Amino acid sequence: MPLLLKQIAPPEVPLEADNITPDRITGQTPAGVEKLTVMHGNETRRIGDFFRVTGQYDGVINLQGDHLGRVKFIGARMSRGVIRVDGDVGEHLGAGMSGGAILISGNAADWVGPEMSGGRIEIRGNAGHMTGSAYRGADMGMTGGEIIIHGNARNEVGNAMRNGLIAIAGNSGDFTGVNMLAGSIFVSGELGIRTGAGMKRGSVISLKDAELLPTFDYSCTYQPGYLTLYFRYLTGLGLEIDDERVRGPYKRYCGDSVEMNRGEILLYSG
Amino acid sequence: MSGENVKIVENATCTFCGCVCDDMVLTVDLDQKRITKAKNACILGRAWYAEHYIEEDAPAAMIDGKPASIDEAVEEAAKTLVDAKFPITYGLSDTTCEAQKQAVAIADIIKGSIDTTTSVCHGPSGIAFQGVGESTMTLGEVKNRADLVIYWGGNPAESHPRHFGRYAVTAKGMFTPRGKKDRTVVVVDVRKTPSVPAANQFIQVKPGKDFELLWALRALVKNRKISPNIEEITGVSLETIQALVDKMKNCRYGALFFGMGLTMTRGRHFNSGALIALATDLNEYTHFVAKPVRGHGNVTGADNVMSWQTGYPFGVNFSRGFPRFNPGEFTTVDLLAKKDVDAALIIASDPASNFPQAAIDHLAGIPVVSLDTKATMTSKLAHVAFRTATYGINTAGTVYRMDDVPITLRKAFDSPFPTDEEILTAIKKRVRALKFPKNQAGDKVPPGRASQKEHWKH
Amino acid sequence: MKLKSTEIVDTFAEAFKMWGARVIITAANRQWARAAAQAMTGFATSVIGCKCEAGIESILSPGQTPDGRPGASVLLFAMDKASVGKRLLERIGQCVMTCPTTACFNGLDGDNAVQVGSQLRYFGDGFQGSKKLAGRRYWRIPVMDGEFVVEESFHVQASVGGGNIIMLGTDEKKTLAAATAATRAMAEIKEVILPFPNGVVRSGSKVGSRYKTLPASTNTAYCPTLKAVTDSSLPPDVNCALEIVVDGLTETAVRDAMTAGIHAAAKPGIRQITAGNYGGNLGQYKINLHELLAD
Amino acid sequence: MPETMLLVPGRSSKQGTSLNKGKFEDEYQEITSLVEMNEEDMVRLGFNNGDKLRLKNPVGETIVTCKSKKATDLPHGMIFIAYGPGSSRLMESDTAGSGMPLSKHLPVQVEKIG
Amino acid sequence: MTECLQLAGGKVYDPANNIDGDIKDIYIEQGRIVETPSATPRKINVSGMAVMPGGVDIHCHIAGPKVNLARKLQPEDHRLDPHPGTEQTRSGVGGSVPSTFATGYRYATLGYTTAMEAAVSPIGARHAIEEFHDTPVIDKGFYVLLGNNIFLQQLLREGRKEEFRHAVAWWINATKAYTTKLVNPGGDEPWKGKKNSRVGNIDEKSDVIEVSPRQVIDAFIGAVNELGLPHPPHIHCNNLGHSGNFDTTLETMKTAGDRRVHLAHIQFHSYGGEPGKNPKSASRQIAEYVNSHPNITCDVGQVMFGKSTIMTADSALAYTLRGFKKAKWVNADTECESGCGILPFSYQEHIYVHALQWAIGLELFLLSEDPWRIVLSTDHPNGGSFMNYPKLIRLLMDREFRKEEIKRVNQKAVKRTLLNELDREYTLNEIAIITRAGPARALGLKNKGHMGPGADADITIYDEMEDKEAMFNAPRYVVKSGNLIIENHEFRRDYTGKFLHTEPGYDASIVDQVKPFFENYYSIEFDNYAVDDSYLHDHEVIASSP
Repeated sequence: MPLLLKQIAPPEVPLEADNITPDRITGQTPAGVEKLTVMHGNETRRIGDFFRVTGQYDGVINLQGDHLGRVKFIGARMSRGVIRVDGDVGEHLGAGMSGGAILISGNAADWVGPEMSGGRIEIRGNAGHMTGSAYRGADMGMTGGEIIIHGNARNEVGNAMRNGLIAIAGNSGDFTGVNMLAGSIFVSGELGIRTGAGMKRGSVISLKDAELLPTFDYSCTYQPGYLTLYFRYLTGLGLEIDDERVRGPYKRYCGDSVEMNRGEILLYSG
Repeated sequence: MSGENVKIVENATCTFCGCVCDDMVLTVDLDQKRITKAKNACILGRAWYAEHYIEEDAPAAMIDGKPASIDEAVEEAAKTLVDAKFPITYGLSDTTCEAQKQAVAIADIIKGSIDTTTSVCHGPSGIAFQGVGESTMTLGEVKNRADLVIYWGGNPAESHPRHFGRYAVTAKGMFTPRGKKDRTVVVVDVRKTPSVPAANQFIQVKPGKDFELLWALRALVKNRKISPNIEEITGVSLETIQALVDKMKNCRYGALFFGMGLTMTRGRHFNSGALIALATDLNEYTHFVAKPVRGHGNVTGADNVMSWQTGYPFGVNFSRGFPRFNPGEFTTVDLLAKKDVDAALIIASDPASNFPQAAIDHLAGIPVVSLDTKATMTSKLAHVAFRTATYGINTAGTVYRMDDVPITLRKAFDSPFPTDEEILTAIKKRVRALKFPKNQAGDKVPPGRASQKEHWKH
Repeated sequence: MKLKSTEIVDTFAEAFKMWGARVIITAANRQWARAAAQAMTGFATSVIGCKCEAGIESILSPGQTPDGRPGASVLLFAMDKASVGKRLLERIGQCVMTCPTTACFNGLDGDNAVQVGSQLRYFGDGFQGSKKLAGRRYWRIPVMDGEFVVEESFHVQASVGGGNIIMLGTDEKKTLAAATAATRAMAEIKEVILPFPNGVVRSGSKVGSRYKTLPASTNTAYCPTLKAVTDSSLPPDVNCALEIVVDGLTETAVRDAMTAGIHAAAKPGIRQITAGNYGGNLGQYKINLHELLAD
Repeated sequence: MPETMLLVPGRSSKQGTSLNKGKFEDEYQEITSLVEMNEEDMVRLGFNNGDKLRLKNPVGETIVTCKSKKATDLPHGMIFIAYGPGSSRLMESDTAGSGMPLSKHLPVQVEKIG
Repeated sequence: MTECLQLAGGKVYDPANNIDGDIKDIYIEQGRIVETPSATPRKINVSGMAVMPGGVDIHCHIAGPKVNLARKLQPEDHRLDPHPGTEQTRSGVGGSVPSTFATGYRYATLGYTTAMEAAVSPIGARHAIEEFHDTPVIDKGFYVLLGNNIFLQQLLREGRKEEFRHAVAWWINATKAYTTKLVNPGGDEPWKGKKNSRVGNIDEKSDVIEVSPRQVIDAFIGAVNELGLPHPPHIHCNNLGHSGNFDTTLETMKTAGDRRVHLAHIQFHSYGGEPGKNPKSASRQIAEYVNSHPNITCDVGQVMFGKSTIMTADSALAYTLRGFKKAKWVNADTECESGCGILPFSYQEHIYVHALQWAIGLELFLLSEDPWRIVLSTDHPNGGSFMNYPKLIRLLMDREFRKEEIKRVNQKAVKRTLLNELDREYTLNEIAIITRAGPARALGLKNKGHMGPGADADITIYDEMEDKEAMFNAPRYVVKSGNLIIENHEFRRDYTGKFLHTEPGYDASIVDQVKPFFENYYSIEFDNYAVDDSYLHDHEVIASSP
């Protein structure tokens, strides 16, 4: 039986709920969980002021409610267990998480999994800007783990990403993979502009054609061996990828030439 | 009688734009309380001074549109702010550093957010700075040394009219004794602005392709390849780009100035970042600097005060009892448009007239405290509205020029209205008293450098 | 005891502890996968002379490989972990990376791993890159037909080498036929390989030699031509003996393979099926033939 | 069919000087609702100086007055307006994690009214 | 609101008054230490605790334009180290470049009550003073950067020594500085004007200014000593960080002859080896020269492993360092005066050069014979944050701890130093000298660094502990100017602290010389340049004695 947090009152201002993680609630009774603090704007409040907590933690926390889109930092720094959210979520979902899984049935706001190092986040709906990215000023974003977005993501997906996997079934915004250091980003839908700007290493794989920066140079059209591994893996996670795209071929562009020039953008060219 | 009681103020500082020219010679008619002449001022500065008059009969404070005493209004403002769970303080570019310091203190005490007009001006350049740094300079270095000056995405002829003459184009300096003759000036823009005639070369880039052009320049500076269809992408031919690269690499001291053509268009901070990175790259070959051409008088001061007090230049939130920074989350347009905030303190700015409509709509629905020298759209919708003295004309204080050089203001004549610093200091004292009723001995830090202490009880 | 007309000698095969790895080779089609696998397992009959023993475990269909392409599974054994690593590096580098369209994956789980891709990557001259997926790292090395994908580390596990059966027949033809039947049956068993040509070895050996420099020499007791001059183990009407050596990832697999081999080899014309041992003093495993048939 | 053009709001000296006079004065209102357009575009679209145009995008709309600009000074398809309430109506509030709403290069539909 | 206090029964370490751990009561009244108070004091029992004067940091970077740029540059560093406010104190952020409030409070929590910002360009003086106003608890002042001032160099070229001295004094008055600072003297012109080149040796004349670094150094040492400033020129020698630079350092010291001079962060200037190759330790040569020349004081600029921020007026150096990682980098040129370079940095145990730098700093401490002339510093935040001081103190006081730490670093580097042979352990009295009494004396601050009657009541009281890092990390009491700021480890009140500056005399007619230069080459008006008295909050002029 999972631990169920049912939203009973909409927050008046954004709620910061970094205590809602398996790490914090392990060993707590529902009443104990209700006593954990949350920040409601500048007020220190309790989880119980906004959620009714029932059930028993068996590895899964389930959040339900219509106003979860105003709840930030769900699953921040979590290292294990599962958080399942029926609804939307606010900013900083799974920020800095190192393990476990987060499943969101609705949409997520900006900063999904910033600077995460492990675990998996799966969003059935759309994600905002800065998915899997670095916070401002930092030179390293996501360093491991997986983010799967079934809808669209917006700008700066994987900004300064150092490792891990991001897969977007829908479109991604501008500057996908900007300043990437390594890792893989798959986009099934349309890419925005300036993909991979400043990337040092890493791969952005697009299942559609796209317009690229003048500093990405075409190398060849081929079928990169490792892609199939990823496609199999992603299919296993419920993403649909048609056979032609699994077979390829792909155009390989190397860049960014203003940087190390060791990154690649692969565009499907079947 | 007008003309009898005249005062001359020398070396006064114009705070209209970020040039912060401090060589004004103001002729002040003390009877009329008007500045009748502003020698050395540009067209904007002349208007700034000429249009400055005191609306004697305007109330210094209003609560819900009705005149109130300053004490009542301070009390009401303090209550409004202390009651809020997520108050935002915004504006601050058109006021002194002394007032800005008080505003940050208030935000700290009430655990709110604080943001300045930087966020909708060169905020993206600030983000870029945090990512790539910047090779930069004070404006006197450009005047003394620069033999190549490039303006990108800005129109100083209209926004900063004395930038050319005083600092960067015709200015004569140590190694540029002949002024314009000793330097090459290039303007890059999407349209032929009134700044173009001042330049030796105009490069017209396709709208929205600044980043691509800057990126191509960076690649060529590093002797890397770029796509052959660069002209098709950017509207600028490869020959032109290569020639500019050669010019940049071979100059003695190059300067890149950039405007909101970069920060306000798609790409935002990456556009600024590309330009800054280009200047950085060029230091491999010669000395090169870059600088955003910043706007309102003391917006740079706001950045500086915020940075030293909180560690961050704008978009700061104190709700957890310490400063946090995150543009897009704690910046004002976002906080308003996402309906996150429940009260606002707006200082010397008019978001109700120039923000996106969604943000204006939320502002209209929450209690607002405003401080401004004139009636604005924001003061009209404010719950508590203060009318304050104009900085640099009716107040002393400190402002920072766009290149971080601090300059002292000289007051030309008195205003019947209190200064921003005075009102904010009073609000700070009241919010502290309301927030920490048991700790009234707490304020051991003297109030900010008192720039003006007289007359605020009228 | 007798199995059909063949006598199963009451003896045991003496097997050794070895370390083994499984390498999954995939390619654009089955021919290229097999070519790489064959090359990789060539000259790998005996640790004595080849430093490792290797063979093709099975041919894999697209559904059975990590990247969904046709493939082959190769097992490679050596006496210690480090040697397995060295041999994999040499053989994957020389036989798989060189072969068009191939990719190369680790086929085992476990706690012990040797580094392969992370060493081979230097062939990429700085242009190599890696991908980490589900906890495993794959190196991508640019080559002339695209890129060679090879997994960073390969697991090795304690294994069993030197399982064997020896068929003693009345003539060469019948003995060869029995050996062939036995190898076919044994190839069906998972987790084992038969390292010798077509699975069969004729030059069985004994420990030691009259020449000081040689550690082993021909197994005189089973050479029919020496019956008259040595203390022979061959019955009078036996004129040909052949051995099948089997290496496996587990003892069970080796036993299963031997059992299958004995059953298939017990044919008319095969007088005895026996096994090689060294008196039980050298190997860690003693696989008794009668026990195999009793199970 | 309304024409889609690229709106570039920016500063101008006149906007700056009129700002000093006051935002509720006619001059500021007038200057911030004046749109400059390439003269050849105007001919093509049948606009005259002083025509009232509606600028519209998914965010909102505003009514402006049209003024011609030499074809060499303003590219085809681009229109310029001084910052002000008019340009605010057309600005989206999303800032893409930057704090800055896109304030220049706004694609807008342009049509004559009246 | 100062209190009348009796600090009763503590072990007093007051080396300036030859008190070394004696049990003694200290009385405080009106912000000063008194023999006997006139009122009944509040008695605080500090028996079993160590009572010391408040710490004095002679060289750090805590305020002004470059510091603020470095702050703005690193949100990622601040984010991980918030500094919450209390009802008494303002909030802020830490990291290697903390916000002003956090800077003041954190110095106080280490028992430091005075800190000197070591490099402010004249045009940025107003900015530094504004930041000081928001830097609580500690007293503070700054050294003004004049070593690359073009006007002053022109006077030197023309041999106008007298006017040079007046102009230096004018600049100190105009900026409200404490003394002069030279950074890479003569090095700005090659950097800014000659495509980022640098000075080789100190006798090389600039082809633009036609003056050599040695001439600049000599002139400043002369002028400042003649002006009688409480602290001599504070010199950051040329060639900082470059292999083989110890020669430049020796030449700089020789230029002083027997005149007073302070060498900043000498650790960074004690490298042997070939230029462009890996450095070696030359700490013995440097320490020997310093030991035998009582006119010289220095601070060490110890490197501590972990995050730091390179922040220096030596722009060329910052650019060189930038070359390693190509990460974010700031260069900021200041017209006619100076410039600066900034880059986030991290010292790592396993890196040869970093370990060598760490070891050289410790060697210098351990080889120095006169603790009064060597001051503890990390050149905050260049060698590491001042928050590392307690650990550094333990490294000096605890041989066993030091040995364990030595094992953790690059051994190739350690082998090239004497570190393993140096068994010296600093005593508490010596620590009191290198962190308080010595720097106060070097600064000419007669009322600081000791606890004799009349001294400023800046006092720190530590629980005596075996682990000296723990001890110096958490004073139980901190008294600043008679105010009990920290009591039982908790902040009890806020306090602004004083601004310290000097007002050397000069001939006012020098203004007629400076002004035309200004009008030609500066971008602000001469009359708006000098910092007026309205910027002074609680301040103290430290007398000059020409």
